[in-house]
Amino acid sequence: MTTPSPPRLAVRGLEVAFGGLTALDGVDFDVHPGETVALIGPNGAGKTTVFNAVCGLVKPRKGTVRIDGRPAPAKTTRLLAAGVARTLQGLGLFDRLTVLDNVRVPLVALRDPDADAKARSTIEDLGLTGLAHRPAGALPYPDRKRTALARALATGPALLLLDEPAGGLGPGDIEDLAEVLDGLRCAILLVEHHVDFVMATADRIVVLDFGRVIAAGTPDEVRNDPAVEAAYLGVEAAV
Amino acid sequence: MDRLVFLLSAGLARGAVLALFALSLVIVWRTARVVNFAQAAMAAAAVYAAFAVTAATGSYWAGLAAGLAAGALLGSAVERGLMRRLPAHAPLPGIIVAIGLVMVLQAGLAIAFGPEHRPMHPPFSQRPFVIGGVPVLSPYDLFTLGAAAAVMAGLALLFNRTSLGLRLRAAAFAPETARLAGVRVPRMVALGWALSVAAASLAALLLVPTELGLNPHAADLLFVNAFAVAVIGGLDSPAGALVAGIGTGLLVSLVTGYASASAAPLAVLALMTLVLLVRPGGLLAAKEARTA
Amino acid sequence: STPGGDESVPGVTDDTVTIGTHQPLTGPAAAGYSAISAATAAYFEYVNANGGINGRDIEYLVKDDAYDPAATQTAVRELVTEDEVFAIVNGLGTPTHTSVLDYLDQQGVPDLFVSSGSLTWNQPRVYERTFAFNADYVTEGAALAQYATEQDPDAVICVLGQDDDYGAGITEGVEAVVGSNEVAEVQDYSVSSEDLTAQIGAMMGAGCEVNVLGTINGFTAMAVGTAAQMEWFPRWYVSSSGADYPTLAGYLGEDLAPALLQGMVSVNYLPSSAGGEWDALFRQINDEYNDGAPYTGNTIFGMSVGHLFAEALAAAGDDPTRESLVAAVESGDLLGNGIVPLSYSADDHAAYRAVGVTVVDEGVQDYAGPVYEVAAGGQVTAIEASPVPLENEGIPG
Amino acid sequence: MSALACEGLTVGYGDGAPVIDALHLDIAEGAVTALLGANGAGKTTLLRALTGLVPLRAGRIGLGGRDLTSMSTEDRMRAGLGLVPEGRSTVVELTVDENLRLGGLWRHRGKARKAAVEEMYGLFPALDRRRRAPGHTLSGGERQMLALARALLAQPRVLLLDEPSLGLAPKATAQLLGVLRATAARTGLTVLLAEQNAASALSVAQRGVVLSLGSVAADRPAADLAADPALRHAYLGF
Amino acid sequence: MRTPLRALLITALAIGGTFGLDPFRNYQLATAAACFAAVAGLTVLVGLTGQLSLGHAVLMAAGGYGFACAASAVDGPAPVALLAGLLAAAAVSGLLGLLLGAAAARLRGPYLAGLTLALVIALPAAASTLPLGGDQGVRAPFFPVPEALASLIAVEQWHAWLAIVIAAVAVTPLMILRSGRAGLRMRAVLDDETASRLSGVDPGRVKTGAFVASAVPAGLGGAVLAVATQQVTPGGYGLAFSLSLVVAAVAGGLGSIGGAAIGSVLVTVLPWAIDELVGLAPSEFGQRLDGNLAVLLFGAGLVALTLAWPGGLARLPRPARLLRFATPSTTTER
Ligand SMILES: Nc1ncnc2c1ncn2[C@@H]1O[C@H](COP(=O)(O)OP(=O)(O)OP(=O)(O)O)[C@@H](O)[C@H]1O
Ligand SMILES: Nc1ncnc2c1ncn2[C@@H]1O[C@H](COP(=O)(O)OP(=O)(O)OP(=O)(O)O)[C@@H](O)[C@H]1O
Ligand SMILES: [Mg+2]
Ligand SMILES: [Mg+2]
Repeated sequence: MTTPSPPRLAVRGLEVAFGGLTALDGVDFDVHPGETVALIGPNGAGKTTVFNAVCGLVKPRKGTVRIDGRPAPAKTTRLLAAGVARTLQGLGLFDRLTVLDNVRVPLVALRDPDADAKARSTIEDLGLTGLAHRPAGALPYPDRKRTALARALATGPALLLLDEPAGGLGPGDIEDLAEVLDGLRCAILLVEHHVDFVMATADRIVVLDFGRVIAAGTPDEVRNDPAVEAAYLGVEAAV
Repeated sequence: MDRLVFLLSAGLARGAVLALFALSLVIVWRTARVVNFAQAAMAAAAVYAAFAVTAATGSYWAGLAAGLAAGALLGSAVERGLMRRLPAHAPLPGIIVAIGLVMVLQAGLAIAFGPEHRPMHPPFSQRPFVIGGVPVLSPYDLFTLGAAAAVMAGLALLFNRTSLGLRLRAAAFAPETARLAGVRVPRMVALGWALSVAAASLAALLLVPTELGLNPHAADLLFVNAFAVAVIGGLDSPAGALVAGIGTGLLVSLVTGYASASAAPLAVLALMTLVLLVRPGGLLAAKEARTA
Repeated sequence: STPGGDESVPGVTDDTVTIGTHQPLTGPAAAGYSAISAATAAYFEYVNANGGINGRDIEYLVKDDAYDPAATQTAVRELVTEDEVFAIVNGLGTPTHTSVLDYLDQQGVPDLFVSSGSLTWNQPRVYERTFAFNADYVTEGAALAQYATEQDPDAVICVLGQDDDYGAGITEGVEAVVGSNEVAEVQDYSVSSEDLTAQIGAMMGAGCEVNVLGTINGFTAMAVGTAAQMEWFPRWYVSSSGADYPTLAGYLGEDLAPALLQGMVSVNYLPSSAGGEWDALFRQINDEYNDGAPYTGNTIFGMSVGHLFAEALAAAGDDPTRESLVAAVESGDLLGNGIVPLSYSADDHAAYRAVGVTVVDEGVQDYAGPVYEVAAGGQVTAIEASPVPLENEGIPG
Repeated sequence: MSALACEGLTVGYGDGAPVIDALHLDIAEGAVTALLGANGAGKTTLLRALTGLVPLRAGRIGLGGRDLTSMSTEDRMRAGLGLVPEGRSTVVELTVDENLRLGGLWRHRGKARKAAVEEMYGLFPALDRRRRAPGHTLSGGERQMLALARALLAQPRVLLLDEPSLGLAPKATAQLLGVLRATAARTGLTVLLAEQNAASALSVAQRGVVLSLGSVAADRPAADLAADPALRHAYLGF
Repeated sequence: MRTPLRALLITALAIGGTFGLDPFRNYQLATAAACFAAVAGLTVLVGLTGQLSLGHAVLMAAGGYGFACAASAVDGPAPVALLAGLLAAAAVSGLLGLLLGAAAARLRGPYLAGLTLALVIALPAAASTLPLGGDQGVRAPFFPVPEALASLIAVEQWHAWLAIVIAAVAVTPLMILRSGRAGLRMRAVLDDETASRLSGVDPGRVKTGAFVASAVPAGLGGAVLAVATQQVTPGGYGLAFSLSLVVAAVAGGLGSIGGAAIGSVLVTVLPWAIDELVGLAPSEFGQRLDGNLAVLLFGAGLVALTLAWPGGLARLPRPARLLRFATPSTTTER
């Protein structure tokens, strides 16, 4: 038997508070190499805050975040070098830069000598080549979403944090997205409200409510969990 | 000890005027998201109006009213005629227009009224009360403090407690959302400018009788110091303007008295650097926005 | 024929002489000083209307520098290279004029009658063509201190000065007379901050009895006014650059000025006595050629400078050259219009080394005391006044 | 009777080709109408043009018989139009409570305004917990709710919603649509609901309008639309 | 590689151009070149990182003082003194830029503007506190025309040459920097700081670096002024001058080096030209118009120009680009 490699991402006892508000209250979960884990929950449950804590954008009150067994870097700017890339819930694109330049930024930041070539091949993979020299801010929404994804993928991260990647996309674009994610080999932590997409994409699902994990398991286990149904899916989950 | 008391009381009166002018900058920042570099020239123009009316009627109070009205008018006219025509979201063209406006106003005033200083007489005695042998505040200083305090309290109430204040703030922060809530944004922005320049004019009106006299540059230094004060206090914070204004007034008075007049700008710079190093958004800054 | 033989002289034609100056016409300093060049120009118009000097009209080009040394550089270079002026006359301000001193020297342009009391202008070995006009600040400070100690040997003497060479010069002069330990309190102010409360409070606290001021007019008024508000009425001894009664009365208000300025001591060297013949002439020129602008010490100053230049030009000969102009000033033959003799010579480019004491009495400022000559080391001796009489209606030639 | 009528609307950006081209549309009163179309079809552009945030190149807009065409945005709002724009349109510098008061400002006064605001807290308990929180601390979904509550406070006659379900959890989406349907039924509110998620929109709407190439490609009862496989395939992707 | 070549070509052209100018115009050209170096630094700073500095005059002054002190201290031949002066100018202004940049990295728009404004106001006080000669300032050595050229050109033209070359040396690296990877980082930080950090770009370091990169050309510009005028005084670097640098950067078109050139010529030559024109008109209006009318007209022109072309003159040929950025996209956030 091989020794088990450490989880790509290990979150233990994470607590985050903003003034009087406890946004995360003892969150534990792992993401293993090659695995896609979805983080779901009602609005304000603390999903984005988990991302922020992993990225060093908020300081946890308690708990640890480990990446490949080592503590996550305290500085957000070091994260990329540690193999972690993230997309933002708002697009967070460099609107005035071209699509190509958007994708070049993280490569340049890592002092990659092949920044240009890698950026070009990444945007080609995502079908953005024709738009390479257009300012990202002026593109149609699905292309902007794709650009954001391309920027996160450009450096070949080992762990990808995606915050609502399907939000605002039409059915066709969501299918494309699922296909792209399917072809990736890195570990993915995914926040998403599009239930069908989540169920189809995730290997495991962690459900947050009021900053606590209320359920975790395979899509089927979670879907039929009454607590999840009450807190998240609601009675009209069918629509 | 006497000297300290004396310097402190002198600094207090100056600080009040400084705070009031800084407040005017805070208002225009809160309602239009710009720093008005023409504030000093506009205030000086309003004081000329006050001067003319006082000269014609012999009444300080008529002049005061005219000055405030002129300031308000000038403020809304500049907003409607110039600032509104500039693209939103880009602060620099507004700054350049303001710099051009300063040249036009100050040269215009110098042409119309000459470069001389015109003495303006205060409505109350400037003879200080002497307490325990130490001259402290004069009746005019008390008037200045009272007027500044009243205006600041009034504006604080307006902004934080009334629905007009809510509309003013919303129009400044998020014009589009405000319009969708039925707020008449252009009117609010013009009103903000009017309020701001009127407050600045009041500050200049209070200041000029204690200085050499009215001239096109009468409020220049006041603006520079008040900008520093507004930054130290936090540009969004009327209370910050008050605290930082009084603090800076005292500091300048003490440094001038104990060290030298020429050290005062260095002291202000040092204070500002210190405050901004600890609190980059000023003393009473709003909480940093969440970034993701 | 071209004047001066084959070589044409810059700024000189058969019927004109073009000269230039730099003055603060705009900006904060304009308030004090923009009247000077207007008065000079009015005097030249008067001369031109009466046939000019040696048949030449004087053209006076006034460039605005807003008291900004960078602007002075541009203005003076334009005057020299574009307008090709014959000389620079009465450039105003120490920091401003310092910035063009070397340039004018390199270009060989006569730099006459600088409008500032800095000692910088009197370096005949270094700046051969630069001449001062004001009595220097050290001289004034020494004379004021001398008069003060003569009036009351035990008086507590203090100084309030501008935070530049003006204040420093006055302080130096005072200290030369009374000793540096004898000055009870030295305060300074910066022109950018119009508030003297702290300084006056400190002087009051130090028990000052005689306040020697190295202040410009506005700050003299402010010092006197601030002290009066504190019910403090010390004796005021003010340098000529900040003691012009009409100007001070403008700041303080005609109603209060006579009382507040009663007894104010100053020094002067120009014919400022009301009712004198120069005074009558200058008032007439001011009415006729200067739109009846307010008649102040600045008017007298500006016209006196004009007169002195006219005199120098006349003395420079029928075909004036830059050399002959400088030689005319250095000759020591110029009379000027002061109440004391001019001290120009080849070794001395200072204008006035003696000053007369003036006192304000019931709203009238006039010579009322001794005339002092101050040597380079600060020794003060009393001399006789020797006013220059008005001749030929004030037109040299 | 039609609540909102558009005649020959033409809208574009800069001097580019029109995004909305000579569009005619009548929205029936008291109903929920779904506005559908692919990404970039011009849904957002149409809604912003109706509110005056994007200028018209041509055409007229009528609201219950009143001509809105030359009115300013704020006057259109006061005439009874409401918009929950795309993206989380809250005033992030103001608190939740202030944002809500702003919404009811010109419609209600004094006590009535307070009561109306409280009613919204009842509808959106997630906001109730965060009354004093500055807008910028809210999560994406919380902001979306705040924007909707603010629009409802003005009690518009016609409410335009631009992808309100974006970023909302399924349960919250369901609740939101429930609130809309109930309000429409109770007060006669007319709703024009632009949605990317056609299936869920059609499930609450009485009518569906499909935008394509700048004009109306279909305008039918919702059930018909949802049932027409050709249309679904061509425009709705489900 | 193309940027240096282009710079070389433009420099050669400019030097050739000095033969067509009289001494006064050459002097104006030298001051415009000094401004150009500073404005180029400023325009890159504001245009690429959005940091508004009102204090670039102080950075110029720092360079000027550094140049004057070092060049006078060196007791060697003129080229050595000149070089030492320039190095000192770059070092002093770069150091000040580093300090300012470190503070600026933490500050948002108007706060940085306030800090730099206070710095400008404090300059005269600093000049009299430090051994820098107070109001009278310090003298910079005079660099006469070299023997070989003495019969060919006047000193103003020689100074114009020096000015052009120094400005070119100051600005060319800025252009290379701007179009390279550093420029990309700067523009990324300007667009979205959080996204930059997630992409591994440290906004603080980028902003500090940009400040230094912008301070050095400004300091060299100050050195140019010291060469042309042989004098460094605090009065010459006051608020009005500092604001005119901002005016030049914005009126020329933010972020554009060509715009910086246009803007510098605008602020150095236009006030003078207006004054000249006004001087031609009969002055029947009395002395109050003197100087003031020119200021008034320049101010009015500035207002009119900004209202007509808020994006600056360099953007004129491409109005379409301007419009795209001016209208906020409807689809910025989801
Ligand atoms: N910087 C902050 N300051 C104050 N409160 C915050 C801050 N960041 C998050 N919160 C609060 O913490 C809670 C969790 O926020 P978070 O953004 O993590 O929610 P979320 O699960 O991502 O929700 P959504 O699905 O709506 O995006 C919310 O109530 C939010 O208002
Ligand atoms: N500010 C703008 N400037 C230029 N073009 C724009 C602007 N906003 C939108 N467009 C263009 O107009 C077209 C319609 O966009 P719109 O946002 O209205 O579509 P939509 O139907 O709302 O799409 P989505 O479903 O993505 O929200 C698109 O091609 C878009 O690129
Ligand atoms: Mg979230
Ligand atoms: Mg849309």
